[in-house]
Amino acid sequence: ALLPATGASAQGKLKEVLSRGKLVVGTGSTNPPWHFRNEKGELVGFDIEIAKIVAQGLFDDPNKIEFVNQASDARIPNIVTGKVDIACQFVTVTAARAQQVAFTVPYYREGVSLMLVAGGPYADYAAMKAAGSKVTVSVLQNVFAEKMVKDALPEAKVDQFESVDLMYQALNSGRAQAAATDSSSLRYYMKQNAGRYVDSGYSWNPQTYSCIVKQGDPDWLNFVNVALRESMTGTTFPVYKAAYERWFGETPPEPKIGFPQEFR
Amino acid sequence: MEYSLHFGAVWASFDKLLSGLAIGLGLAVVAVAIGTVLGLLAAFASVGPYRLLRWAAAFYVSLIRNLPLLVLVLLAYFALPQAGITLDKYQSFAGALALYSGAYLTEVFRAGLISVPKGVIEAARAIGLTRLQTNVSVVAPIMLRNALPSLGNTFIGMFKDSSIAAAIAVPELTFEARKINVDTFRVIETWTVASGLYIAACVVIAALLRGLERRFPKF
Amino acid sequence: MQAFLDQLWIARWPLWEGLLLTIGSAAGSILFGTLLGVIVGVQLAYAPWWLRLPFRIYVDIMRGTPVLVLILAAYYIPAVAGLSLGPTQAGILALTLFAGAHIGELIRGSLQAIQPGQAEAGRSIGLTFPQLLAYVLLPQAVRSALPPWINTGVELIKGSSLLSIIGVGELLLKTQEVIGRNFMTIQFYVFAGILYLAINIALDQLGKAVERRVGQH
Amino acid sequence: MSDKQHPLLAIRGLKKQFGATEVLKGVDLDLNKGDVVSIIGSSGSGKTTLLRCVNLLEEYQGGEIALDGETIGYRSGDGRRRRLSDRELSRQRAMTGMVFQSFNLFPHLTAAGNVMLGLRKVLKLPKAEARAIAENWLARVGLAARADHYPSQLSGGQQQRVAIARALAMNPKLVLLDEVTSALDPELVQEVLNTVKGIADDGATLLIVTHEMRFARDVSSRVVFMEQGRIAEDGPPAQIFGAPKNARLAEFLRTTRH
Amino acid sequence: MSDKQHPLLAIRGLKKQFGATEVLKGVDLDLNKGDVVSIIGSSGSGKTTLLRCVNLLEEYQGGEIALDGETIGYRSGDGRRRRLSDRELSRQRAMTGMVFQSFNLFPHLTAAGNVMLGLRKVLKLPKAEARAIAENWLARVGLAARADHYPSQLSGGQQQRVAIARALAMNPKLVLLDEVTSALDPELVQEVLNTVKGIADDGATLLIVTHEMRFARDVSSRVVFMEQGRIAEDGPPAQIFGAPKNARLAEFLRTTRH
Ligand SMILES: Nc1ncnc2c1ncn2[C@@H]1O[C@H](COP(=O)(O)OP(=O)(O)OP(=O)(O)O)[C@@H](O)[C@H]1O
Ligand SMILES: Nc1ncnc2c1ncn2[C@@H]1O[C@H](COP(=O)(O)OP(=O)(O)OP(=O)(O)O)[C@@H](O)[C@H]1O
Ligand SMILES: [Mg+2]
Ligand SMILES: [Mg+2]
Repeated sequence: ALLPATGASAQGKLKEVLSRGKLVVGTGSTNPPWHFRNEKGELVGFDIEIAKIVAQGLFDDPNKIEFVNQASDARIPNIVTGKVDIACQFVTVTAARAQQVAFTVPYYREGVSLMLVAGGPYADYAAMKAAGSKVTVSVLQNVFAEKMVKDALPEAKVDQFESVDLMYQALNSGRAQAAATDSSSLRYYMKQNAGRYVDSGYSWNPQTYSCIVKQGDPDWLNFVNVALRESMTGTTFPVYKAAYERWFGETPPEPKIGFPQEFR
Repeated sequence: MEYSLHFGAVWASFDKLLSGLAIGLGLAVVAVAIGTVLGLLAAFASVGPYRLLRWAAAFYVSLIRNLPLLVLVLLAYFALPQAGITLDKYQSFAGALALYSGAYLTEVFRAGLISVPKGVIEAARAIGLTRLQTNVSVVAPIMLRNALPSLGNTFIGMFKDSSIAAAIAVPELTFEARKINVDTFRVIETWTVASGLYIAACVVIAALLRGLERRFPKF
Repeated sequence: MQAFLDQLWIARWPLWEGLLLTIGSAAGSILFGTLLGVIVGVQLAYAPWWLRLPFRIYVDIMRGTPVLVLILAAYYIPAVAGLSLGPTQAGILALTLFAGAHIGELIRGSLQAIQPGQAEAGRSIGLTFPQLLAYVLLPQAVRSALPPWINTGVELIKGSSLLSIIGVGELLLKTQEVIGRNFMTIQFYVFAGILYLAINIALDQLGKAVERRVGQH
Repeated sequence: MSDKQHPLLAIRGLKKQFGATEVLKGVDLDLNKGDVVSIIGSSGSGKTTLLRCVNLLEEYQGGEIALDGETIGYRSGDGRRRRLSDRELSRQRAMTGMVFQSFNLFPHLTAAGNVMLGLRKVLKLPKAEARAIAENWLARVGLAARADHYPSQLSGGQQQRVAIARALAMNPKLVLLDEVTSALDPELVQEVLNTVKGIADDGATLLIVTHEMRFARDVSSRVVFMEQGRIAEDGPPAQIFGAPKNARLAEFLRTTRH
Repeated sequence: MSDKQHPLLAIRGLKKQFGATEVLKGVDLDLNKGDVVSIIGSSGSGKTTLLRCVNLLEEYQGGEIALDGETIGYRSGDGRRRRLSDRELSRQRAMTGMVFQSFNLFPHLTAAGNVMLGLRKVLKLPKAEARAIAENWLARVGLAARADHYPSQLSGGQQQRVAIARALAMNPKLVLLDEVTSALDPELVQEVLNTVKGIADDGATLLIVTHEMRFARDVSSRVVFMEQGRIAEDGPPAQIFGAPKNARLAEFLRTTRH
């Protein structure tokens, strides 16, 4: 069944956004270090900085943004139905999703890690693997979640939760012996709760994060790509670098001068 | 550009949705069964002669009925282990829903009890039935007949509330639907099918309950 | 405990905003839902079957669908049809449709519980049907519908917690944002539960007070 | 039956059925201004139904009712008869007043509020004037002191008198009374009957269904005996009670106490 | 009053108050086996309350009731009187049968089920035997064909006859009847009165509250007139109705129709 298109302006998204004077960005508010509210109630995190890079490119002002709060399962529908101009919410790039939305260039590559309670029954990845089906792992709800855990721990039981805090809570209340999720999130959490948790020392399942926009508007997609790529390789690199250091506690590799590395 | 509906991805996981529906129904049945016992006890307590029991029943009802079920479920799953009681996710959800439905059913049964004519109770005492026998043989059946329609509504409500179990990873219908969403992002299609299943189940339950009601003698 | 109180103090304004939005969206939807419900109830009670049928279907679909699903539908389906609603508007629309069905059903019940003699007495002094409704039937229906109406209000307060799913910054989402930052899961859920309890008990008491005032005769 | 050209109420060949059962099988009845007519008859003979047809609370299948020369309830044209609109029916209903067996007072309004509702909404009188008329009528039925009481605060007899005031305050051309005392305790019956008698003496036109034979005899200018959906006998009280011609009427009077 | 040493029912100085108002002010009454005693008196004089005290449905503040020599309702020791336990009260209640003005049939049980409940739960009879007794009693009140009907499917008179069968099937020493016809339509009164008369003729001991004077006269071996919580006159029907000594009784009989 065909339904009428929405919000598609005749002159294209780029002109629409420019004439509106602000960028509408879809993201979440409960997942540090990606997107969450700080103690002042402001939306902060790496995804937020990425959105600000785009706004800076549009208006020369990183703050001309209206954030639309959305749950994970609202990311693609909100793009498809035109509720937001762009979504930056740790969207994992997959070919299936690329059939429905357009992915921008990636801005981070993630892996999955296992976090354990310090001094708990299992010391590291090897001990857990040996324990077989006695281990329960808590993860975020996802169709791939079960398979992802089984790739690392083939016999473990899997419990899925709809938010990160519940996933961690399962670990704290002894419902699960390990939590498996994005390495970046785990690292951030362990830093906030120093000494209480340990990393299992095993990471796997690489995945790429991009922003998403609506299909069928090459000018808009190109604009966002330019803005993001130049922040990782060109004139605006210091902004990207500052955000990276702030949220991941590491320094990203400097772009090499000379032959552009993306064509190497 | 157009948004076109594709149900293919949803049909591919239809068996998951069906098993989710069955789990939701099963949880609702168990919870309402336990809740019925709780509700009966609390309802008789609330019209009985003992002030302390009346007070306890009123407290139970107003505490539980005014809390969002989600909070109860989260507490049963995450806080009870800290008190040394560890139930699995099915048990703790069924327990929370039982507690919740018990509070609603208390009100249903209490209304039913109040509608039992006083004269009928006296007639039972007059032929020599004890208080307990009167409650069991005379009051309870009349009350149940009066309460049957509301009982059905409560059951349907509890079945719908089983969707909250998704929060603690019980794989019922809503949980499965949201999983499909995360995968395919076919939100409209998924919810159309899921809500169709909910409505169909509710219609069937309502029809069964009406049938049950008809089979009860009219009085 | 001290750590919790510190965090609570830091989060006081967001939580306060969330509380206001919870109350506001529930109040808005009970207001619109009541207007809708009166129309629905009158149709269900008095309309000929062909006019009654669409209202019956509306009520049965709303009552058979979890509120969560209604909320998602209200957020996305108008957007697909070319009408983009903000999350708060969509949320209030969903809760209004839900409340309209429930209130419609209870207004129908109350109208039908009025003895037929009342309508006949009203007609025999020459009232037209709209006048009969306005001055004789609805005032009596409203009185007996008041306690379940308050219950619907309580359900809406609880149902508004589901608006967090489409990103409405009501109490539960604000609570989850705080938990997302400091991971004090149980403490803040219990705290939110107490707030919900307080609102609902206040609403309950309000209902009882109103009932006492209007229920005298 | 009537000796005037233009009776106030003229019922001609009235037929009414509920589903398949015919309840009124062709009733003819005339009332002139100032008449007080009582209808008596056994249970189920159609007395209430007749009154309800006159007050347009029931649809009827055949015959015609004319009030003060105006045909009411239906309009006929091109060979078909059609029920009038809600608005038209309401206007015509306001020309008759009806008092019901079960009072049917509006429980959410005071005694005065009950009487004022029609005055304000139907006759569109200003509030002060409606209030004055209501108080006047409540005084005439002996309830001046109860104007601001709610129905639940009044005895059955008082409630019925409020209902009478409510009907009469609209200044109807004709008042219909359906067993106005049969839901009352015996002690309260007399106060209501006295009120009705007072109204009759004041010259109102009344059509009364009653089981109180003594009352029918005292108050009526004419008595009508109904039997199985028809008028079986019609005459002055002295004839009906003293020398009934119809065998069933004689039988009815014998089995009725009082 | 009684001419035997050991009356079946002996009420001595019975006092009962509701809150501050004294409703029974010292009632003495004896019944022998086979007596049929009617209590008459104006509304509010305490007749119903007296019956309810005898059936232990009300607590009372003074006096004593003995049934077949056993003091019922209370136990006294070391100067204090204490209400008996629920179980004891139930056992004693089973010795009397009571028929209520408003029938009070169990709506969820058939006619036979109503009669059988006490037989099964109180007398612990096996099902088949209880059923046989129930059918026998239903036949005696003329309802053999209605054993499997629910109360809602029976007329008022039939319901009241089931209630009578329910009370009598327990084989009580004494049957209490409280205005058993006053909730019935006039046509149905006679069938119930005939049933009671049949039972009286079969030798049951009955204590009857009634407003049907003709019936009281026909059926009773003694009539008791109550006035303001006391027994004002007690004697054979001929004396009570023919030559009342008490002035209030004379007045009462004059104002009562029939
Ligand atoms: N709404 C109805 N539907 C079907 N039958 C009806 C309805 N109303 C009345 N009837 C039947 O119409 C007949 C006449 O009824 P009506 O109430 O006019 O009698 P009545 O003379 O007023 O009797 P009563 O003295 O008992 O009030 C009865 O047989 C009754 O059962
Ligand atoms: N539960 C009660 N609480 C308070 N007062 C009561 C109660 N039951 C009865 N009474 C009062 O006790 C008095 C006697 O009542 P009772 O019902 O015994 O009278 P009665 O002789 O049976 O009258 P009737 O002929 O009207 O049935 C009345 O004044 C009544 O108002
Ligand atoms: Mg009638
Ligand atoms: Mg009595």
